[in-house]
Amino acid sequence: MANVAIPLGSNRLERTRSIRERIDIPRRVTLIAAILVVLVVALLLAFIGIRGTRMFFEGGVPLTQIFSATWDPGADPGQQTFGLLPFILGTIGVMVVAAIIAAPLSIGLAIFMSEIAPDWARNITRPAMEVFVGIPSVVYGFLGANVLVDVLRSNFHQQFPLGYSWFAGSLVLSIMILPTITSIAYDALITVPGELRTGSLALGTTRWQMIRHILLPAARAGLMTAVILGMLRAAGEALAVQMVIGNRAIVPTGIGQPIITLTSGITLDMGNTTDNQVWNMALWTMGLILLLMSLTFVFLARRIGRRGAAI
Amino acid sequence: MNRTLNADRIATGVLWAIAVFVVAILLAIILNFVLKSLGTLNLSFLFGDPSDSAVGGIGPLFFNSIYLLVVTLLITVPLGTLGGIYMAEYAHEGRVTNAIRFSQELISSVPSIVVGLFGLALFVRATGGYTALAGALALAVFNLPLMSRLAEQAIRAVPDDERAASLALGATKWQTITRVVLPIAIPGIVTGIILTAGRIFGEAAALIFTAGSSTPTHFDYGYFSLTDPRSPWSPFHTATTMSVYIWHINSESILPDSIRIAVANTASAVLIITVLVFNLGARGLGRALQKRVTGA
Amino acid sequence: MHDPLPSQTLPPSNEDAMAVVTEPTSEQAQPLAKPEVPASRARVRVETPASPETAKLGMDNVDVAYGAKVAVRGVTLAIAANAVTAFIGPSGCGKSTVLRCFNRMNDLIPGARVEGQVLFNGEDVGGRDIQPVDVRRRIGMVFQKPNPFPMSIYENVAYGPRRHGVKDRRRLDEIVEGSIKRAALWDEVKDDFRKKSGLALSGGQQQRLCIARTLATEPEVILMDEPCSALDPIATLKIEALISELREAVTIVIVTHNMQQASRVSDRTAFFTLGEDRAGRLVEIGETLQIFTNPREQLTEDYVSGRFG
Amino acid sequence: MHDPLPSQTLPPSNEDAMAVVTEPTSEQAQPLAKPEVPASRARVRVETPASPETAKLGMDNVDVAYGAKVAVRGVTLAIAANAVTAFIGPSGCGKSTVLRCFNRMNDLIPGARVEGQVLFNGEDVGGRDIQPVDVRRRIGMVFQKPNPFPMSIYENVAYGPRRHGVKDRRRLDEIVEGSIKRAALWDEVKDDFRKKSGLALSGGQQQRLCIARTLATEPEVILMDEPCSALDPIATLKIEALISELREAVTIVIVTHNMQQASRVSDRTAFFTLGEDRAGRLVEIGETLQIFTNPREQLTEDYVSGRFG
Amino acid sequence: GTNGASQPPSAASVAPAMSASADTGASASAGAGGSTAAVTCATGSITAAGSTALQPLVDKAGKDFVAACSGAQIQVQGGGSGTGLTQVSQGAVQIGNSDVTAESKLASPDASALVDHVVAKQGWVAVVNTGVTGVTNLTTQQSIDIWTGRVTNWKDVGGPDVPIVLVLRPASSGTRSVYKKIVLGGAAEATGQALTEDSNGAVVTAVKGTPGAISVIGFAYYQQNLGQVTALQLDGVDATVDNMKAGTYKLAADGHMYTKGQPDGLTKAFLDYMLGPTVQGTTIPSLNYAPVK
Ligand SMILES: Nc1ncnc2c1ncn2[C@@H]1O[C@H](COP(=O)(O)OP(=O)(O)OP(=O)(O)O)[C@@H](O)[C@H]1O
Ligand SMILES: Nc1ncnc2c1ncn2[C@@H]1O[C@H](COP(=O)(O)OP(=O)(O)OP(=O)(O)O)[C@@H](O)[C@H]1O
Ligand SMILES: [Mg+2]
Ligand SMILES: [Mg+2]
Repeated sequence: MANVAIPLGSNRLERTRSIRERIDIPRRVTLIAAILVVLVVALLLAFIGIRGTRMFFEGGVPLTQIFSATWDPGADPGQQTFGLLPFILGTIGVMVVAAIIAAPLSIGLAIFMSEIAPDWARNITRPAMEVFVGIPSVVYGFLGANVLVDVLRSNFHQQFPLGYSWFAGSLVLSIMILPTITSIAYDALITVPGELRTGSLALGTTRWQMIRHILLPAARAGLMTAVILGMLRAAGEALAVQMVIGNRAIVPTGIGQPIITLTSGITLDMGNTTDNQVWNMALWTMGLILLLMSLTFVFLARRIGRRGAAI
Repeated sequence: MNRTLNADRIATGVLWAIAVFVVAILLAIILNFVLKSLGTLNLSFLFGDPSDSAVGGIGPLFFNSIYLLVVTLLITVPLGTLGGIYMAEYAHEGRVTNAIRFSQELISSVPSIVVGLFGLALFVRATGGYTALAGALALAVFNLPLMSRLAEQAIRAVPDDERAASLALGATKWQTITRVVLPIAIPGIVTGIILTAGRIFGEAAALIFTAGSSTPTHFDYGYFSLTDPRSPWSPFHTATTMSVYIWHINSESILPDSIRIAVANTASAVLIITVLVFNLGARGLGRALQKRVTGA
Repeated sequence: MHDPLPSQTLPPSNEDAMAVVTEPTSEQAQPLAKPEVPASRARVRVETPASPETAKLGMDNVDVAYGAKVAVRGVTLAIAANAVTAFIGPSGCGKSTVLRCFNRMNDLIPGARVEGQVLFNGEDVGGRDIQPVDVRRRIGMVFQKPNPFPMSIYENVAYGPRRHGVKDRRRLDEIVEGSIKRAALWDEVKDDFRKKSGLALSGGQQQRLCIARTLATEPEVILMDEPCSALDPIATLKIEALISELREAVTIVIVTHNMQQASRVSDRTAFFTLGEDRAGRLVEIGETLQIFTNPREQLTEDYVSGRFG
Repeated sequence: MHDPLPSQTLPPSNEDAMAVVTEPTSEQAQPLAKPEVPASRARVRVETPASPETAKLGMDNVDVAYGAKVAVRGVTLAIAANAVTAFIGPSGCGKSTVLRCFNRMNDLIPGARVEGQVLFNGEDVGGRDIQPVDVRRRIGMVFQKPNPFPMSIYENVAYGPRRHGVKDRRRLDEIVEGSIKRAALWDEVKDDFRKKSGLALSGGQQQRLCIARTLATEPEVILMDEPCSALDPIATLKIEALISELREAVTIVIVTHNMQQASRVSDRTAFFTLGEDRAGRLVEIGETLQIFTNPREQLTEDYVSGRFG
Repeated sequence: GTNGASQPPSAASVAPAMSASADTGASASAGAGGSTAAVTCATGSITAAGSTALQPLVDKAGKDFVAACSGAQIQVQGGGSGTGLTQVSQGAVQIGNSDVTAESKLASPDASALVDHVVAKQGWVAVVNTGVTGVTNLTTQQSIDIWTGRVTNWKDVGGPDVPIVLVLRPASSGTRSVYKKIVLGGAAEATGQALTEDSNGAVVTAVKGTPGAISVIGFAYYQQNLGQVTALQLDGVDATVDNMKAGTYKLAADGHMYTKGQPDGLTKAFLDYMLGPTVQGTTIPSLNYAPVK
């Protein structure tokens, strides 16, 4: 068994023989699996891209009209107007306010989990986040419609005369995106090298000083990405919001009033219209706009993410 | 000195408060449903047939939820794992990798209603109606990127010296992946799978237009067929899930108000509890597998 | 279990020496000038502290455990003021662990438990009412891997003082410039230390920046955990020279894998090893010269003569 | 840039030695028995390879860069067959990097580029069509941190052979038992090596398990990167003894921080350092005794006498 | 009622054929969900999708039919009238349920390819929050004033001093278009002050909770939410099935089940059953729809 040294130059190294070895099959197989996602997305983009532009080509609606503030697709042919401004602004509004509510909580929670929580606490918070994600949006929706709306209307009647409102939507959303932001922010925080923490603490700074002056700056990019991706999730949420914002197709002016979003616009009318109606095409245009918003946000997130990595 | 110490104490307090607050919200939500469903939540509700006059049960819907979950995972786990392997072991930074990552992030932000309509146009036609398969495909659209992300993370978490050790012994890359890396990564992957199950369970918007939104009658589990839509085991049977059912009865059912609310609350409770169970189960299982893998 | 006390070296010959060297700085001034001559350095006599209580730093029968694993056991030692003490020993014998006890950095490691007394100027740093923050400000630490903050050199050095409430711009400038000078980094960075990022420096410069950063908080003690093990020869020599300079003003404890380094820079040396129970223990501590020439313990002999490790 | 060739040591006195020691095993048999006597070991004469081409392993003007950073420059050396060659030098000078070139482990590091010829039995292992898999099977590697697989001891050792197509149970049993014996681990694990997990062993045992695992693929060369730096004294001695045993059959290259270890276990020693350009370079390679007693280069002198590093 | 006028010629021609089959249907009979019904069985699997207002009826009938005919499988999906019409004209489902005529939603070629089967009459009722006391009836004119936003407080129509909150269904929904046509005479609702809710369920929740809220829901849903909300008369006529049958209660419309071309097989059998005595005589009244014969 003991193999005595081979005389120099003897039994030469194996060379690549078959093509099979040269074309690395596992690599290609796994690549295909990975690419699949891209194909699905491409398909989705094409599908929605085509449907979403029919309004202009087949429906003959001028592109500029989507920036009009009046949404009146039900009027007799001729007088219809397909102004999507209320939906676009509504979506942005709901998602921004949701982020403003959720971001501090989520990031605080992320800091807690990464810097402060003892193991037992972490063993509670992390599953909690996952359960949050697991709760169906319908459930959030009905909680919102049956509980939150009433609470707002009866306790803050001045601000929320109807309960159904922009704020209600944002509040429901903020709970739904809380786990998203938290987990991404948490990942961003724990990737900050431990040496920086110890470096600061060894200088006699308090933990909070370390967090404020070292940790947060170092993780800034990651945290911003987290918030952006959270907003993204918010923009795409349909059922829950639709049940609490009142769906009033007006340009939002106050968080106390009912407004409408792209997603609820789609859910409200999609089922009742047929796909040769310009009305229906307009709904697909909403879908397309939503997708374009997602695209820009993902771009943004990746930009910031990359700059962060550069630091 | 003291100022900074106080600042530290206050900040710590605030952060604790936030954590407690958030967990409290969750508990409140869970309790709300559990308490409201105390009267109705029992086995006959869980496994019984729905009724259009009384509380009845959610048996077929529960079955459908599980069924869809399984079918979806059958599609996404193999593909996702393979994709994850590529991203973790083969991918170099570059256009392809970027495109993949980009797509993954984009999909998870596409409104599910849009995916539902996408499914209505593609899968429903392809599978001949509102079918479990159509629903599963729609769900797969969401779940696939999530799955490969999870697999990738689990695989990346495997320490490099395990790979180095295997490769240094003259094992090929693929051997290293299948014989060393995957076995070590599996606990992580399994945990991930079960955690995503929660999302699949909760999805409604995408299913209303794909798997259907009708209240099924009695399921004849004894009748097994993979092609006949009448068999609950067939991927071609219409599969209204629990979350869709919750949506349905709350919006269009003509159940008496009291019953409607009771059913909705109880079904929600069941959903949330299931997700909870999945979660704890996932952790337990993960730990157990971890033990078996490391053997120590 | 091994009884630590015999390893505590208190030769009577040194008792009187204490009186002689009350002002160590003066006597040790010139040898410091040329630290590259190790021989002369190691021979300098420093007070051997009578007991952990009277020493600058001390440990009385300290055990440290990480969760279930006992890392070090029954360590009792006394660190002389204004002297350089080297910790040597094979990897995993607990040198860093012991070092981290002095400024309570072990608090940061979940599951780490320290038992027994750790003393600083005779005070128990582990005491209930003691603020770790305060301990760490007065006992600075330099790590194996240089870890400057991702900010300008100036901000790196100003970081500590700022956190401790120094606001006045001029005062800060003084501290920063002074610290960078003491860390022998001034000439290399004086032109652009306000803009240049600390990460843009070479490894050796980064390490000196970290020392400057520590000096800026005016610590009485500096703990160094293998400060040179990631540096090239020239950088190493610079740091060693620096250490000998600082010795005048601060007490230094340095962990090193390199016995020649220990003999070059340190006045006293502590040798640790792994016991049969796989827990680290102190074998002996004494004048560096004595440890390297006629150690009490055979183990020490074996180690310094490179029989293992 | 520094020209590597002068640092290549080819004393004429050794040319003829090649003829003398064609069958090294016989001559070196008994000294191996008691490796704890370093003197005798280091004095054994081994063939000094005439050139990288004729040596077991060789490098001809090799540069390695990680992305933009050049890690080592212009390394030219020849490793003698059936001998132990030690790589010494300060941290970061490229010892591991050079080592990883021989079995193409640098392929695994993204952005790592190797230029120049790396030779194994006179063949360029970097050749386009060469299969790294085969190179690595025949040039084994043992790492600083023991890294057994999370499987039973048996499976750990059987892993390599299985991958190379050994199916027959009996054959596997032979290989496993033989390898564990050669790694001097048998007595400690023979009772439960089929069930017991490799992770359940102590550090030293784990390291020997890794060696056994490597032996199971019958490599011609074993590369060891600081195999003892994480081990306690006793474990270290065991490994060193083992190395000297294996020397009979395989060519060994060992990276070590511990110069005494180098002098104890190695026949020949290569000294690396960091150049002014912050890239590692080979200063000189030669008989261990000569390197430690009268090195050609002042740098080597300084290093082995512990002036830096 | 309103249907005769809007009947496409194709549908008119089918009607007798259906009644005929309905009679012969009496031959084969089986017990279904307690009520014994006459069913002409056929085997296979069909899907009926569309109107959520019709869904409860078709769903119930479908279940009874399947219970009687073991070889049959009938899936009844919601999704809205539009979805139903689209799906059926694309051939994706066999039956498209709709609250409105195909012509109102589909382009003429698609529409004329569909065969209309009017299976029931469905009624809607204006409901208000229970806090709106003293108002029991709204005239058509009052309704117009309220819905168009000319009257914004209940006191102007004899109620308490509470602002009126309009709760609308989506503009595309059958409910809203029927109400707009029959009661509002085409006048546009004051959407700027209204809430819009997606479904009968959501509407009930909103009206129940919002003081001064008013909306319109299907009879069936009202019956299930007695006491939750207050029903109003329309021009002094109670919202009852009888009044709707008698034609005195005008807020009603046909429930359509469309097939692509003439139905056959299970589809035909099921449509026959829908128009047969069991459904028309028992099922429909029990679910608060009005039979068409
Ligand atoms: N953070 C930690 N958690 C758990 N165990 C630890 C930790 N740090 C050190 N240990 C263990 O404590 C023992 C002593 O470690 P320590 O790092 O103090 O030794 P050391 O002498 O500094 O080693 P080295 O010379 O390699 O730095 C080792 O067995 C190590 O595994
Ligand atoms: N994977 C890597 N990526 C980038 N740079 C690397 C990598 N590995 C090593 N280097 C760099 O290459 C140089 C040589 O590293 P190497 O580990 O070979 O030195 P070494 O002599 O083995 O050091 P040590 O004695 O600490 O192990 C160092 O500057 C190091 O920073
Ligand atoms: Mg250490
Ligand atoms: Mg190395």
